[in-house]
Amino acid sequence: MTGVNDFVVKFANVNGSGSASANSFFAKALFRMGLPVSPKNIFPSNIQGLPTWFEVRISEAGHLARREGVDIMVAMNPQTYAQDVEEVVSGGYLIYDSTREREFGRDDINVLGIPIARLCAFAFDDPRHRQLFKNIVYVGALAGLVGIEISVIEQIIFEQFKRKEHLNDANLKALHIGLDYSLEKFKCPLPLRVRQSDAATGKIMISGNDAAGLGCIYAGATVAAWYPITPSTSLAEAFERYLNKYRIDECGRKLGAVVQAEDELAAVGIAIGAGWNGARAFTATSGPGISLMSEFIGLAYFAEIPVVIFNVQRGGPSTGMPTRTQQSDIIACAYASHGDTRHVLLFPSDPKECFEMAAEAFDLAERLQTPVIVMSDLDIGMNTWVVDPLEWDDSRKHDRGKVLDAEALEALKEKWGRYKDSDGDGIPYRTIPGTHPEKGAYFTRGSSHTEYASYTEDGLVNAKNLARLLRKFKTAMSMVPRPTINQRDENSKLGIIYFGGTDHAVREGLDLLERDGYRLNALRLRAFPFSPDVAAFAAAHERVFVIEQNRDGQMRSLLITEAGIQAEKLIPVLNFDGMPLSGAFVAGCIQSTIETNEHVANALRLSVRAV
Amino acid sequence: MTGVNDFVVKFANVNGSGSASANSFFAKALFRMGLPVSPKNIFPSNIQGLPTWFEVRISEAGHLARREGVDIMVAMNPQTYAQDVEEVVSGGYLIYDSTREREFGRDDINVLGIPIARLCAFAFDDPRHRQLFKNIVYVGALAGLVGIEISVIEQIIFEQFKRKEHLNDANLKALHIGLDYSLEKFKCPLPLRVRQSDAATGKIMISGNDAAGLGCIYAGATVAAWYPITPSTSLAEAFERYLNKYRIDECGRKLGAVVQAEDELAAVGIAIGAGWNGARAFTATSGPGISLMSEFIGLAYFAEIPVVIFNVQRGGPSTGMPTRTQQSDIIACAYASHGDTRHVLLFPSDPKECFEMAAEAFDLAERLQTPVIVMSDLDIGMNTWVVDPLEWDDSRKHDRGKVLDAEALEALKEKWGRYKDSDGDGIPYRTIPGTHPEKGAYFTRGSSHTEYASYTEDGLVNAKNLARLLRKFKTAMSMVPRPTINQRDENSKLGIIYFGGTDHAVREGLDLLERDGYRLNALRLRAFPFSPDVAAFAAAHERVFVIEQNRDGQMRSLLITEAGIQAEKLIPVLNFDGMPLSGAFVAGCIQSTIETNEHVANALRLSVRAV
Amino acid sequence: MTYMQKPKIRHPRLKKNDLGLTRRDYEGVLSTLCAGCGHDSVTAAIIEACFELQLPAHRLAKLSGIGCSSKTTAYFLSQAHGFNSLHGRMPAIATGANLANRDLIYLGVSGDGDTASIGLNQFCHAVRRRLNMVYIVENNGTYGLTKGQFSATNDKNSKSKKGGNNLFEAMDLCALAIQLKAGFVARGFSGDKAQLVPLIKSAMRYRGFALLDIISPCVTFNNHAASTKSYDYIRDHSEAVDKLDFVPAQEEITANYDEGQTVNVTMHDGSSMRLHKLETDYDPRNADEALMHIRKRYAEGEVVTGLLYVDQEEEDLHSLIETTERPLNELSMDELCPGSQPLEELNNTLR
Amino acid sequence: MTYMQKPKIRHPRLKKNDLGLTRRDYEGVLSTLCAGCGHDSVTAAIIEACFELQLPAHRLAKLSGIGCSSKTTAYFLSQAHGFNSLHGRMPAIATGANLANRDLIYLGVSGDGDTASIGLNQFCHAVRRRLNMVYIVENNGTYGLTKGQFSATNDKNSKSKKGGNNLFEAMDLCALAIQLKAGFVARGFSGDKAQLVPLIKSAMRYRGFALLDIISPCVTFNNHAASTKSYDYIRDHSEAVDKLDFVPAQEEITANYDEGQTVNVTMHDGSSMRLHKLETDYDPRNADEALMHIRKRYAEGEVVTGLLYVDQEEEDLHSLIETTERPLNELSMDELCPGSQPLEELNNTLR
Ligand SMILES: Cc1ncc(C[n+]2csc(CCOP(=O)(O)OP(=O)(O)O)c2C)c(N)n1
Ligand SMILES: Cc1ncc(C[n+]2csc(CCOP(=O)(O)OP(=O)(O)O)c2C)c(N)n1
Ligand code: SF4
Ligand code: SF4
Ligand SMILES: [Mg+2]
Ligand SMILES: [Mg+2]
Repeated sequence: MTGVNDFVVKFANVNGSGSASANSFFAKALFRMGLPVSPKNIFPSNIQGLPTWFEVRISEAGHLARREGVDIMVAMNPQTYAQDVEEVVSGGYLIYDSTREREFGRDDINVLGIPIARLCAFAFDDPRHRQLFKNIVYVGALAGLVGIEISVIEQIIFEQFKRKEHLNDANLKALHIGLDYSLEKFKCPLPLRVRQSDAATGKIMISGNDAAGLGCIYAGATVAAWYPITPSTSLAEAFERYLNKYRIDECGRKLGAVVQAEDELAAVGIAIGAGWNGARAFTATSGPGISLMSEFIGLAYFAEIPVVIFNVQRGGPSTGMPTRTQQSDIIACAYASHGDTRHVLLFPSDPKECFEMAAEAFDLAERLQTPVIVMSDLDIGMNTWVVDPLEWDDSRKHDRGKVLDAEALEALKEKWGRYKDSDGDGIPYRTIPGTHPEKGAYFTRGSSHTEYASYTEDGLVNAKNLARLLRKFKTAMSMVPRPTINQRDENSKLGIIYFGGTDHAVREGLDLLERDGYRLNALRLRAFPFSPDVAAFAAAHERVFVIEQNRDGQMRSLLITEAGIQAEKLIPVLNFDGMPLSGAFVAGCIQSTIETNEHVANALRLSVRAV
Repeated sequence: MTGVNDFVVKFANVNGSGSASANSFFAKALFRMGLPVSPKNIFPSNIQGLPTWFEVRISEAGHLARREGVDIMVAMNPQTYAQDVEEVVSGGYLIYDSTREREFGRDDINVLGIPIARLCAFAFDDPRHRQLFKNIVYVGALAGLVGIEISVIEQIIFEQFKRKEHLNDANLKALHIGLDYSLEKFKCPLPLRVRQSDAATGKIMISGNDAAGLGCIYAGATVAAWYPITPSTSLAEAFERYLNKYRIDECGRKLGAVVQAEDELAAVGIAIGAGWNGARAFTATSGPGISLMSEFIGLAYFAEIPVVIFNVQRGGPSTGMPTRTQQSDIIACAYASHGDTRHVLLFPSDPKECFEMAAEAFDLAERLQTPVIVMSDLDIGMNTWVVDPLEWDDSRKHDRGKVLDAEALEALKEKWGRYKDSDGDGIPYRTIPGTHPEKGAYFTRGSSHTEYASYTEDGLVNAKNLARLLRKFKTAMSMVPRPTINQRDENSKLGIIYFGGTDHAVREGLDLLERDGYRLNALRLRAFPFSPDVAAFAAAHERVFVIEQNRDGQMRSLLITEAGIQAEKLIPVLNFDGMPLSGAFVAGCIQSTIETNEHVANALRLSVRAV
Repeated sequence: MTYMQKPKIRHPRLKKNDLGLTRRDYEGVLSTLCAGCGHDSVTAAIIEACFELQLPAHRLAKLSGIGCSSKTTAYFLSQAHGFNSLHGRMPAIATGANLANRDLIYLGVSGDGDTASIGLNQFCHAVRRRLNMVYIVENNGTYGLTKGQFSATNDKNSKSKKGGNNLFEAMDLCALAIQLKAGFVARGFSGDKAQLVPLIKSAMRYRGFALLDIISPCVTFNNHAASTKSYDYIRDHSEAVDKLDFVPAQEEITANYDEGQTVNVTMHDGSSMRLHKLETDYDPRNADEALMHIRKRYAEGEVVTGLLYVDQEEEDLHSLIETTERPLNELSMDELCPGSQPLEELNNTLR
Repeated sequence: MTYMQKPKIRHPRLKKNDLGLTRRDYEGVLSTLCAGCGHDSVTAAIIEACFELQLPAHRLAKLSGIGCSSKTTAYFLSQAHGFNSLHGRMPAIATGANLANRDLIYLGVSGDGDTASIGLNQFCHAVRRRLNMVYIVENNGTYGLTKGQFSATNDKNSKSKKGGNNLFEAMDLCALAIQLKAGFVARGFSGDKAQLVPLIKSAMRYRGFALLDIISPCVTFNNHAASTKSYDYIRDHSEAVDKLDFVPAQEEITANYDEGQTVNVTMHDGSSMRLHKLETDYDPRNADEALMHIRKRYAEGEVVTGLLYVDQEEEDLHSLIETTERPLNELSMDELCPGSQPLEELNNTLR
């Protein structure tokens, strides 16, 4: 437990009770006070009546990863009292609805009872209001306890309900009931409290799915086809919202189409059909959807059709843990479909990068004429993150890749071949249906074909085409976003390779390790195929920890086979319990390996000697 | 080109012309003369009117791999004359229908014109007969040319048409027209000829799909669900045929069910439903089907339901080359479905092993309660192979694995948990619906679950279950068929790892290499996960060639990541033109690597020194 | 968290059926659906039907796909094996299970998303194969579990909780099933137990494919009718909090009405739908008339309930493909494996 | 081997349409189907229809799944882009393509396996979305390309070439499409060009989903009718050679008959089917009647051909979802990308 502007609050609720909104008011208020916050919604796979949690870490230092241990627990769900109480750190606080008082059996924590139900029963008549405003009451109480300026919350409530005055009033009433109660009954503020800061000034709060949906708008995507599945649903929904906001023509009609397909097979097929026909098109899904899409992904690979797929990963395998996070579809996506296939993957680390990579993905898909899969996850996609504001460079050109329009077709001297490698980069030129009355028509198919797109059963011709696809994949290496490298110590022989939403956890882990005297360098992968930087980084280190949120070390396997890194060098650090990673986990795993694994210890000695 | 009992005959035809049967009579006749033959049908993906080839290698020495270069070409398709003529080795023979005479522009081969169409026009009235019996005429001519005992072919024809005398007579007539013509016009037999042998005595001729379908019958499979797809169709059809033959009850009803499903998703789902309900069940498919099945395969993995899947591989990716062979679904099958999954794969090398592994697969699937995928391919599955007779040990017990029946449930002392690892091998006990009125009912699901099969969103409980599945996979290592090792030289530091239908090619390649002074050891993988023998073999060699029929060296990747073999050690030898492999290809690739790759040369030197 | 088993306290006064079982014995784990969800009413009706049928629970297998509706198989018949499979794939599992053991009763529960979208193909082909099962669609016109998208059975022009307008025509699963020659086709309403329980019982007794399309309102994302009434408490609130995260507990919607009558049923969001119960003299043996009846009433804005069609020729998949009368999963390996002798003979034919 | 382009020799005498194009200009590469295959007749009818419609070929997109039928898109309109997609997945491709550019004509060709089995779900939903396309099913009641398994449109009790008996009821795609509210539903016969060409032309002019279910006999695995006549040349032979590898060249089966008439069409295997052509005074605007007509005739063993149903309200997916009138694939990135200014504003709302 820490002190000012640095602690963790957790809310234990029942879902469907309206808590999510109230809890987000709380997080938003802290953010408005200039504090980096990282709200994590831990929700069940149902609609109403089951336990749900909302964790908010406040960290002026900007650590946005989860931190284990709860400083203030708002325990609103008697069903989970036992486990909730246990999570509170020694010296921490437990807030509960003391309308029915009870004991929690821990002397080392401070229990603050607030008779929330009773307060609501006095204040509201409508039984639904009594229920709903309990959430706002505890937010009010918390405001008093941790010292949030009440006007900040009032403003947030006002913005929410501006069109509905009666609700605004009721919310404010509830807020003050809680505030007044805490100010009156407890010594406010607690040692765990907040103070206005400028650590988050200028930043924004947004979820990855929201940002990715917006990124698709900015990328000029016009066709989205999807099938509902947690945690990707809100990405397609965001795209549709922004489409309605930014893309309505003079007649009130949309510059874009969104189709809720009958299933994932259709969803990706629609996107591929649109991509073939010259629209930027995408689908968004999650694990089971990827499995269902894999036949079509293979077609798009082989017929060379641009399409963008967002895989907002959740806990696998099978239906798995639909409301928990994992990075466990790496292999399934890198090699989706039967036969020899390889796909371009992008790994955003936060909502801002979701926005950027969404935009990037369409350029890549069209340049490379192949599926590009953006590997987000539940934590990035559905949680709200504090990030730098989104940026768009108006001078940026959308790169549509090698498309021959009517003029270019007219100007062509040599015979055009849809699958001919004229430039040596493995990327052929394509044409869009309807372009030219006589030139450029070709026949697209998933069966083996010649350079001129005719059907062939000549195995050597086909093998040559397959080899060109490999060449194209090699070209991709230099086109995809390069990794970012966090070089903390030139002499260190220990490194970390990681990717995606664990960025904050790894960075905090690095800090913790450095505090304990271990300095490691880190490389964050941003794409597959791997840029040569990755192998170089590995070569520069004796031992490299590969941090990933899956059971099988899937990225590590890819690094071994695709970046050619020796297996012994790569030490897996695996987490697959479905929760966002914490810095302590990273540091802990690495430190214990250093202390127990002689090779790692040797590498460490080498680093030290080098200093 | 070689001589007696050792040459290659190739037939170039148009499909739908009835040639396949005639050609197979030819191959069968040679087999009946005691000769190992390896017929390869090279057919187009259509029904009528396109070029098709049939290659027969005759090898008294028992080399059943393809051999490149044709000694006798029966060129019946003017469309492909050019390429067919080119394939004939110098000194070889070209037989063609000289009704319309023509030049072929090669002086180094012997052109034998037979006016086949004219002969048929004289002999038959019905225009269809004139067409159809052309095939038999050239078989008759060939019989004369290479010295097949005509009674052998007559017998084969008789067996075919015994119920249809008019056809028998017409066939015999055509046969003798050809025979007489060749005996009269040519100097028979040619130097390329056959002699009665006992090299194939006792053997049988069967295709892999036929043998696998029969294996399922012997394994006691009762439910088959499938969707037509080349080259797997004939497996399901064989099962149905044998079902009707061997499994009819007193009332004429079947002890088994075959369902042609609406698609592959349904097909595998039906098999899984039946497996869950205690029947031995399977499906058979090929690449695209595997992609479509992958969501369900993940379910069966996670819910731990036994199911057997035959993947008769064809040329990928996507629709690819449906009538050509490849081994390119290794990765797609080993890791089918999203999330952390790993599947048991079996790799039969010929029809006999298809039979055996089909039977084995059901035991494994039930012992391990997981999908088992039998990785056959078009060459093994659809071509007819000369193999040792099929054997069945009547004392063999079908191993149904850990199933609790009503008695066992009654006898249970501790609380039974469907996903509890009572034995430490990772394999839990299951029950079959309907077994007991009060005990053993549980809820199967693809979502995360406890040891007692209840739904859980507790990430640690789920992680524990996932870890158990890894333990189970480790158990599988010791249950699956072990590799076979061909230890040619204890001191050799060069090895080969391979699998599946390339067995004959590799063995012939080894012979060729040995002839040239290179002695290599070879290991044939028979299953994934890899038995420890595999890593041991790699450890015992400096460099190991990994021979596979795909572009990406998929098995090599698995060997690196799953058997922990160093990448540098494994040298890919890849073939992906869709044709069965030849020994010369194997030997050629390896020899040229030895001559150009210094590491390999070093390894060779090491081996020599050791001697 | 782990779902709890309901406490099995046996009230001595609870009525027992001939097997000595009470209604309690036909229950499952506690429902985790929203209070008032129509699906829970269907669960109750299933329990009642099984109780009245005196069913030995373990002789029934419960199958489902994915969705709120598909979860319900956990909420009844704890003593029966259950299989909560994949979204839209229950029919395949049911087909396989049924092939393996023709002697159990197969009860599938699905949703309208699960059946009419992702699962439509398997649904249609299970009908066509005359699979012997009871197929219940808990039809709420929405994707409950994924929070309220329109399903293919949703009426054109109805509004979703998020304000969107459904642009597509509703798919009528009963009409579709009749067209595909289902054996038994009925429609019920979750709140009308008097009609529902007998329908379930008849469906369970039917040999062949029995479809029960049950209108089952979703209290949270309910959007059955095209009503756009102005006062709408829930919608107002949920928009207000900007997350669809407040689900007030609702009462189950019920409707008791007589044969031949039409009633207006008011949904939780204030909208309404018109149910018409088939006349007592309706003859369900004529497929043409059943189809026309559904279509005509639909054109008048009414949804017909009751036993719409029944094919008295009770053929099922097993009789069609002529499998043995005994369950395949009970055949011994000795019976199934031909043994070495026939293999010898077969080898001979391959020479 | 690579398929050959037909030699483009322009006969000066060939009739030209107003675009100055001859029928030859509407051809594609050489067909690789069996001689006499009904699908080739359909191809010819499509060519004729496009010629008569004076279609600029490049403004049409040809889409298909996998199967003999699906191959035919290569055999007409070389100047049009073609997409031979995946088995059963043409409707999805068509949907995406159509969304990307509403101005082209989308002509999909599928088979009965491709549509009624693996592709049934996508087919039904394309209908429901009123996708503006012509959807042709070349319906031969069999899986031609995979050598003669029964398809779901095959009549119950017909026999396959390998001797098996079809045990399941035939699916009537026209009835299904009407039930799902398709806009335009017609049935034709490959051998009846006089009827077929006008049907194709009308379908192409229709805005919305237009289904053309075309009976198209397979010469190799034909098994349309339940006939079990004793003398059967082909079957006899093919059994005889024990591989289905002899496909004698056949004549195309044709049928010319008048409105209101019923004819017996003899198939290649000697079996027959009864076609009934709609009366001239048949009014195709009533869905109920169309359905009943199909069902009644079917009960009498007849297959009705002609324009069965047309919904005069020509709505399509674009009008329903209100996309802009311009093709989406022609919008410039400037129009599509809101630019930095709105992003600034959006950032502000996220603070
Ligand atoms: C392959 C796949 N796609 C999507 C989902 C997500 N999903 C879960 S339930 C559901 C819809 C449920 O709707 P319905 O069947 O109508 O059931 P309800 O919840 O309305 O009872 C969806 C789309 C999934 N589980 N699997
Ligand atoms: C996913 C998948 N499954 C199976 C196949 C194999 N296959 C190719 S064509 C075909 C059936 C074709 O039947 P139909 O659509 O009726 O066309 P026809 O050949 O009769 O014209 C099948 C099953 C495939 N290509 N892809
Ligand atoms: S969301 Fe709707 S369908 Fe799901 S449990 Fe709640 S009320 Fe029922
Ligand atoms: S197999 Fe049948 S459908 Fe296929 S091309 Fe031949 S005749 Fe036509
Ligand atoms: Mg629903
Ligand atoms: Mg067909």
